[in-house]
Amino acid sequence: MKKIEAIIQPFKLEPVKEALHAISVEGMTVTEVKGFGRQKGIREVYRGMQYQVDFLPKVKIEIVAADDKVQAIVDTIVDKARTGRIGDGKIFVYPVGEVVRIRTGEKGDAAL
Amino acid sequence: MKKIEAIIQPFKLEPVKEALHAISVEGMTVTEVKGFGRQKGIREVYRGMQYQVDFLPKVKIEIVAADDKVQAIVDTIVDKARTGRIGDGKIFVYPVGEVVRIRTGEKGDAAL
Amino acid sequence: MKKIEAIIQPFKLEPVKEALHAISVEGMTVTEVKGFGRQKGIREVYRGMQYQVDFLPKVKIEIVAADDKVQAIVDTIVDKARTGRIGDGKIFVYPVGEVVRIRTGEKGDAAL
Amino acid sequence: MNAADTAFVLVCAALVMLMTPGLALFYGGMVRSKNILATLMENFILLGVVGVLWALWGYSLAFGPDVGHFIGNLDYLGLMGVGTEPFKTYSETIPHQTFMIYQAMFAIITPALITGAFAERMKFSAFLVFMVLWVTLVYCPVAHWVWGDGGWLKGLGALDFAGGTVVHINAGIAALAAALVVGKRQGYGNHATFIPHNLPMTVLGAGLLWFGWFGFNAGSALAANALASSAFTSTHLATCAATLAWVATEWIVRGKPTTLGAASGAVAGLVAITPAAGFVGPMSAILIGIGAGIICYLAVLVKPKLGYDDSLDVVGVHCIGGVWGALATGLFASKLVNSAGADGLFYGNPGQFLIQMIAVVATLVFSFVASYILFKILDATMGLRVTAEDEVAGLDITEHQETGYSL
Amino acid sequence: MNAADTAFVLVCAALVMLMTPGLALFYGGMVRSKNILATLMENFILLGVVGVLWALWGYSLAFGPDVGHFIGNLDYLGLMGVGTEPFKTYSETIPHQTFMIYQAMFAIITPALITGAFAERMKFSAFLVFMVLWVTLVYCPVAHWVWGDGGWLKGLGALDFAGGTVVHINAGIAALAAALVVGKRQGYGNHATFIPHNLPMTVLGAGLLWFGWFGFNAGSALAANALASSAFTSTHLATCAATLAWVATEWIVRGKPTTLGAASGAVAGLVAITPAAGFVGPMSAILIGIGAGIICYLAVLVKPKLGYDDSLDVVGVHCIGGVWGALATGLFASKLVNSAGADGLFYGNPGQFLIQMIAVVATLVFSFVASYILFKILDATMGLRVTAEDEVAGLDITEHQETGYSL
Amino acid sequence: MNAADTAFVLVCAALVMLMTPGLALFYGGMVRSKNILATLMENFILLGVVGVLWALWGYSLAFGPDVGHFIGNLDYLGLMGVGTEPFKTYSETIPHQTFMIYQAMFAIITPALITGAFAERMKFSAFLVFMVLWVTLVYCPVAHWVWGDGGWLKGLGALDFAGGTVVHINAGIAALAAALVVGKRQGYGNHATFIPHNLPMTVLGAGLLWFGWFGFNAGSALAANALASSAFTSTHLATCAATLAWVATEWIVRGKPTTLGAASGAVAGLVAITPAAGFVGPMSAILIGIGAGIICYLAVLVKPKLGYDDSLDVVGVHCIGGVWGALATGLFASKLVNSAGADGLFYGNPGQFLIQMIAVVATLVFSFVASYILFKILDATMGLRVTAEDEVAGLDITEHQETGYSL
Ligand SMILES: Nc1ncnc2c1ncn2[C@@H]1O[C@H](COP(=O)(O)OP(=O)(O)O)[C@@H](O)[C@H]1O
Ligand SMILES: Nc1ncnc2c1ncn2[C@@H]1O[C@H](COP(=O)(O)OP(=O)(O)O)[C@@H](O)[C@H]1O
Ligand SMILES: Nc1ncnc2c1ncn2[C@@H]1O[C@H](COP(=O)(O)OP(=O)(O)O)[C@@H](O)[C@H]1O
Repeated sequence: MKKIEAIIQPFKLEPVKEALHAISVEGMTVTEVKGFGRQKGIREVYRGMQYQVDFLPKVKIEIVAADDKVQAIVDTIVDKARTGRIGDGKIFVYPVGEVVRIRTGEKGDAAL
Repeated sequence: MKKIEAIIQPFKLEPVKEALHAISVEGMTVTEVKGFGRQKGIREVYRGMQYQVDFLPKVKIEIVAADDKVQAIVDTIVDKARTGRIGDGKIFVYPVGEVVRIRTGEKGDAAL
Repeated sequence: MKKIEAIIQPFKLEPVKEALHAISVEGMTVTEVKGFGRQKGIREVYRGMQYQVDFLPKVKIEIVAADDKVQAIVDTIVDKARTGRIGDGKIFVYPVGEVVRIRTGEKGDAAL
Repeated sequence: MNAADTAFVLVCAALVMLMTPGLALFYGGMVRSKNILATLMENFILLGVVGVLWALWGYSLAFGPDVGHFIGNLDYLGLMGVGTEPFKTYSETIPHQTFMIYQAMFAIITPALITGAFAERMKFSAFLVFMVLWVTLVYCPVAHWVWGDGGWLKGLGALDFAGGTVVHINAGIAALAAALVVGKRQGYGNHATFIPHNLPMTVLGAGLLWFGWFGFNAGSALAANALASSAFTSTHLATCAATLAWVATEWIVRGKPTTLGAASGAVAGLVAITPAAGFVGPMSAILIGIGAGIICYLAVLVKPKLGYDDSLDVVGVHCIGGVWGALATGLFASKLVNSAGADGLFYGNPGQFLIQMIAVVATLVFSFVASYILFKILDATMGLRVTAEDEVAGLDITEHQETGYSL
Repeated sequence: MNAADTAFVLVCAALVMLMTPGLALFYGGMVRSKNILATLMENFILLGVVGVLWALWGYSLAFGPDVGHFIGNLDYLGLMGVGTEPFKTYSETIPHQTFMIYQAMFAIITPALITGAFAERMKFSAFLVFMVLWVTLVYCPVAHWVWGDGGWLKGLGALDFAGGTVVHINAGIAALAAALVVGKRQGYGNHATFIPHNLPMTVLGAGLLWFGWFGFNAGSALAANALASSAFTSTHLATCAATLAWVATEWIVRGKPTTLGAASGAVAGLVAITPAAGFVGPMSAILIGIGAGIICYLAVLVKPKLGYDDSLDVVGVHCIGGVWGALATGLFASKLVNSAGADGLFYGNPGQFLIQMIAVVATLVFSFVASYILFKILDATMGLRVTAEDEVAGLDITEHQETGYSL
Repeated sequence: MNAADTAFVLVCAALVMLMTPGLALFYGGMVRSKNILATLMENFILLGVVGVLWALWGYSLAFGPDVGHFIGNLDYLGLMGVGTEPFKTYSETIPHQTFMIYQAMFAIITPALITGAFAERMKFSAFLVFMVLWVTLVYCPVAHWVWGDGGWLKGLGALDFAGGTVVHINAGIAALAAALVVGKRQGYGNHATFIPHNLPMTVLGAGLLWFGWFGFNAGSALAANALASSAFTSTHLATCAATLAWVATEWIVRGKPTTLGAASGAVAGLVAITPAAGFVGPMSAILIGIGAGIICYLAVLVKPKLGYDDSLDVVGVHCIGGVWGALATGLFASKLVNSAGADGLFYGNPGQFLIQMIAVVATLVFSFVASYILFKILDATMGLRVTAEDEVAGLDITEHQETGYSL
């Protein structure tokens, strides 16, 4: 099992979710995060004082999936989240040791 | 060392925290997240327009613990977070490479 | 590649970010989290009713970096985030399987 | 008829109308965010419900020609005959309609006060039925007793300038009945935290209440005269003093002065001065305010020990504050301030204090019993509470299919 | 001159002024948080823009000596000659300046209403130019037709107590032109969710609107008399009834009573009673309110099928509500309520209904055509919309370099 | 006595009272969320503190019989003798009590203005002590000088219709003393971002201030007459113009028109027109407003270079805006507008400009020196600032044990 963690543009969440649903990803967890990267930040001005806001709103999607589904999920996200402009985000894949479904106590792939 | 990551119902945070405290888990980090899973979403209506909100509020608990404590922690969470209804959430266990306590610079189990 | 995850005091975010930038860390993702640890919580009082708020606001920084940069990053964070008081937070290091840059599809270290 | 008085009472009616949205915010800030809309809704919808009800039959029951000193008759059903000529019994200088609509605003805010007691768990449908019944069967009679021509408490000489008994004790004790019948919120007194979700909203609400309350109290003179001015002054000073007194008391007792305490103290002061506003001088008003701040804070402090869950302290602030105000009127009232009023105990007339006590007890008993019975009947028939699951999910989504914030 | 009338109209002017911030909040709560400041700004800046424009030339165009029954002349340019003496044509008892500044507040809120139609995508610069032109070329003429001495609709005998045609139909139909020319928001009707970001803000806005509207309607009597009192009463009762009617209808149609529905119903009721307020009795007001609640809810429900994106339902609430109110005035008006008015169809005068229809159609046609042309010209010249990227990022940051919340 | 005037001034007093919660929101929206309650609290508690202080001794010091042209005596201690009869010196048509309570609202908002200067770092206890001393030792004397019968600036012929010197310069320059003595917030001018946490709250605050300010300025006529009407009109137009001017200036200088700029411009306009409202015509008011928008924006822009941390720009908006307004009164005042006033420089009377300068300088010097000394003494004795740790954690939790939001 692997965890796929994607940092994407907030307005891409909906299409990504739909596309993942279409390839029967049935669970994911989403977090609002702020990203710092190559994309330059925003300048805000309050009463003439300028502040550089380096952290931009992003959305983090986390999906734990069986090894054989990882590639399809990564491809789908890349496909749907891409605008081609700096700031599109990244996908990270991590090893997972164990999964438990709280409701039933099931473990491993069955718990996904 | 392992990281235990549990996605649970928000109103279960308090009992889970108490129970973990009781088995002397002394640190954890909590994030408000939104979950998508088998549990069906919420329908909201604004001036007659219906919107399906697929992401439901969940809470993510992260605990990094020594290997020998992992099982007890997982069991405690399952025990306290379960309602038996869809949407109870999941527990994921990940490998951890290193831990550092910022205050002291301590490393490894001593830093937990 | 490794993921460095640091839980720090919110007001330390800015100096940590600057320092990391100085050692050319060019990407990171930040999440507002709540921490529970040795640091004692806050007591709040509403109309005479006392509530113990055990979870304190913290900031989580996540940086995926090539193996050879990990040590420098950890050291920098420890250096900048330390106040020496309980509650300074922790750094966790995790293995990473793969990285993809969504914009270009690049993988591995090139994607960072 | 007098244009100045008409202008004044109309503007005051608008001010009192604003108190209901103000109260909605005051209460709304104190609940958890999953119940914010339900809380606002319970207050806002009462504008509609009681506004219409008042025009159809409520006004007639409260201010129509007396039936047995207990209630008005149905002469004014559908506002028949409520026209532009002054209703001389109540005021010689403003149109009857002006008086009627001004009173409508009182009939709206009173039941709204009760909503604080059962916040975060009441079924919306049961709430609506309860309120229609309560205004008809409890508010209208009590308003008639105290203010209606021929009402028995008025006949007795009870003083209630702007609604200490009719509004605050009445709503406050009904709130106790509500808390007892509806029961505690899940987790109350047992680990769960009920931290207000938006205190700036509560402070804004308190500000609007304070502002609107000038219409409530000064407007009750029904004329733009020295009495209105004096009621205005008393209202302001009592509120100032109560704000300070509540904050000072909690600073001593708990170690910190709180913003919620300041807002609550202000409301407590406004409540307590309501019955007295047109009968007492400014220094008496300050004393009444100090009393209100201290007494209501202590009442709120004691609540957990009494075991009921009056979510937003309607009993502690409105019932106790109202009782204090009504009795204090019997202490501090002075004919020097208002020759049409009476002297209180401190001005040599212990009888007035007694009369005030009778008015207080009568209102407490009648309103509590009637409200309790109403709640019990509704509980047995349609059920008062949402399901436990809905309570956990929050009323906004389960009762109204909406979410308060998407920030 | 009469001090009471002056006091009343000045206070009412302040109340009407407050409606614009109230509207800003009402609208602001319904947009997504990335556009909250842009939405507030569009309303707030109109206070400045139209306030100054009104003093320089707007007032003169609307209320200056008549030119061809269509518009006022430039006699009052820069408020020349608008002094402390009463302008007898409009009121004998208040200073001319009082009348002028009271009217200024109407000229401010009317264009503000339109902003709801193009929320979340309009360029700020184009918005400013449009508003200057629209108030000058559309609002001022229509105000003159209906209220100005010599205006052709006034001459015809059209009744519009406080602005059903001038304000609501006028703004509401301009909103339709806006929605058609500006086009839909990205993703509208296609997966994207436009969930209101802060409904408590909307409820607060509705509360302030309701409060301020007493100044709008009762103040339109221009005196603190029985007529003001009657307009005040009608306003309140229609609003109460509309609140209930909207909520009841959606409860039946969609299964849940919503808070946004209650707030929307209140505004619909306020809109519908505006032209009628000083001409109808309280029971008629309740019926007008019930009609408003039901009709406007259905109008809003039907919008998605018509295919335009009127973001905050200005057409459904203000245009449709205004049309209903203007026609209902032709049904329910009664000389028993206001002898200076006229009888409506239900009081034996079908002619009045016809006149109301003419006023409605004239306003609809003129305002739609003129607004449509204005929008088209601006679209072709300076462009109405922000870029697609800016729309995604939100107008707060791209148009104003600010962020609404950092909680 | 006149009922219309009484009605008007009472309603205006309510409006001015609302300005303090309005200011609380205006300021509150600009601080960081960890200090929102502390900011609201500092304003709200002043209602209580100054309200009571005013009744006990403040009113007497300001408006009691003159002592050496400098201060009132103690005849009205505890409001002794402040009854229902008019205080002929100030107004022949309203009860003395009405005048007193109207003035109370001014005494409350003035110190509240100062709180913007030391926001986010001041100790609550020190704040309270400072305010009691400041109102007693600075506000009351200056009010007496300018408005009190026998006051030396009044004797000199200085014009200050509604408080340009007494309220705005006075508070604004005390704010400078505060910023200098209290010192900068941690991180100020050094990477840290002080992004306003809730600008919609600030816009709402500005809306309420604008609304309440009609009571402040028009009410200062103390009668519902042509003068009130003219002050009302000037107030509105100057504010409209200042809103535009500020936004236009920043659009040119910085490239974007901001919502905070619109709200700030409105307040700057309100400040500047305050001393002039009853003395100038509408076109002069527009010019004063334009000046205010430009000057105050530039003053705010320059602040960082001057090195002090006046957190919410009290100096830039209230001191500079007040100075501009007071001097502009000496330029634009005209006896044609108010025969009881004087002509200004542009109407052929350069002497008036001089007198205005004297009043400005006297207030600046006295208030700065006195405030500076008070702050220094308190700093040395009880300490003005919270600890560095508490400042980082935020005042809400450390000073008041509360949290603003749990959304
Ligand atoms: N090394 C990294 N570790 C963690 N998060 C990263 C890293 N690099 C980028 N990110 C996240 O990805 C987002 C997009 O990165 P950015 O460099 O702006 O664009 P792109 O990836 O398209 O070049 C950032 O805002 C940040 O949240
Ligand atoms: N594969 C997954 N990866 C990440 N998070 C998941 C995954 N599956 C479920 N979750 C999280 O667990 C929550 C509960 O899952 P759900 O399927 O609704 O209920 P249950 O686990 O009880 O069957 C989801 O809301 C989501 O946050
Ligand atoms: N075992 C753990 N797993 C996850 N997070 C932890 C763990 N221990 C501590 N933390 C995080 O680190 C923060 C600081 O820990 P704390 O014990 O208060 O201080 P310190 O690390 O300085 O002793 C906590 O608030 C929590 O967010």
